[in-house]
Amino acid sequence: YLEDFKSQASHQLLAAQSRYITQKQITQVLEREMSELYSQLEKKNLLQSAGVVSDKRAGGRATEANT
Amino acid sequence: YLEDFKSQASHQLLAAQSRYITQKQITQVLEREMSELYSQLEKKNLLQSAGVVSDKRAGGRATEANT
Amino acid sequence: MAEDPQRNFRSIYYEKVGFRGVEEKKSLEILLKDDPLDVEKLCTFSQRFPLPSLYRIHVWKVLLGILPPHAESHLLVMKYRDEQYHDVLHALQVMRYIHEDSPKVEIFLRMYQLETEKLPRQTDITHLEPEDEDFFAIAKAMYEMVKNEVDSYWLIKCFVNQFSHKYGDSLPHLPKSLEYYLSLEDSRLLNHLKSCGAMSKLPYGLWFRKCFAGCLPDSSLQRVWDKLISGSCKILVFVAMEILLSYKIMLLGMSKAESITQFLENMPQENTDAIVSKAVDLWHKHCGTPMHTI
Repeated sequence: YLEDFKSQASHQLLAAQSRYITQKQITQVLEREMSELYSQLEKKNLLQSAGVVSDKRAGGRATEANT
Repeated sequence: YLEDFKSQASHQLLAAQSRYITQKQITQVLEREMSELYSQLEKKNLLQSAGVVSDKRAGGRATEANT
Repeated sequence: MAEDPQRNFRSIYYEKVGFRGVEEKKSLEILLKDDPLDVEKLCTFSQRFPLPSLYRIHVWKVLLGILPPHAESHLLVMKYRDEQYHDVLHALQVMRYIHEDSPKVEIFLRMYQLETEKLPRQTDITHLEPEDEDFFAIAKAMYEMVKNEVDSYWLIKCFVNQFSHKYGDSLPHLPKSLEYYLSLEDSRLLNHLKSCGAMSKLPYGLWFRKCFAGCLPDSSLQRVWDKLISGSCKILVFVAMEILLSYKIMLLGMSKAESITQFLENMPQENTDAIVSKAVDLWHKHCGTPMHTI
């Protein structure tokens, strides 16, 4: 009976672990995307403050299209 | 003895669950912040393509300062 | 500082950590050898005696449920705790809530906010709530005592959680309770404090919401938190009262509520160990020596 219970408990723990790992993978994807977004935003901020956007409008668009 | 084992298993499970729940909370915050960033980025794109940045450089800067 | 010789005599007993201290340490060591640990007995022990500093953090972790009672699970559970800590830390870095130079207490606050679903938007994190200040004070004191950041964070989180869940409702009643016990111990001092309008202006936030963090030095603070963590928030009332009693002569000489508050907020850092010892005596005197968890 104890053996039975032990196997049940270890299954539950494994299930909890796998749920955690899945969720962590989601987080990792989101985190990667987030860093990407930040670097895009920074590029734009840089372009704006340097006034590059107004001088090279076409270039600015191209950058946009690439991202 | 069985009771003892049950208590041990349930403590382990609780700790595993807490780790999972936190991951879920992380995902939620990431999603929230990400949509915020996307909308900022869109605003910038809009400004750029409308040529507002090149025409009203000062206005563009003010927006930047707010973000 | 003016000392009342009679009250001083009582606490000399505690200040000498001689034979008694050794006996206590031994009996705690026996309790800590139990597997699984008897959390109830550990609670009773910390209610009655100060924890030896060697075992304090370990016992706190058990009492706050960070470590489970079974020794066999400690490694696994601490691995989970460690991962959970680093998961939150990393996410906050990516979202730029914190950076490498952020002060530890700020990192701990953001982590705690994320885990309690109270994290503000990144765009308005400059705004701090009054309860955040309480959190900072507790977090700073805990981190200084514990040093290890994973342990610190878990202890802060569970301490703050336990405090608000368990004692949140009794918190507003503590000033009244202080007034009641002070009327029993020293009605003259109480009347003086009342007559200059100081009773409503005592530093209750520092005493009861920050749990004396930033008021007492760590070595004394730990002994108050031993009682708090093991289940009594009444101890806060007695420490506050003992502070008033210890500075009685000085307080009787002040007639402005503002000066009294100011003095108490920046209380001298000497003799605080004696103050805590006497406060524990008073607490046992009025509430009984705990045989079981309260």
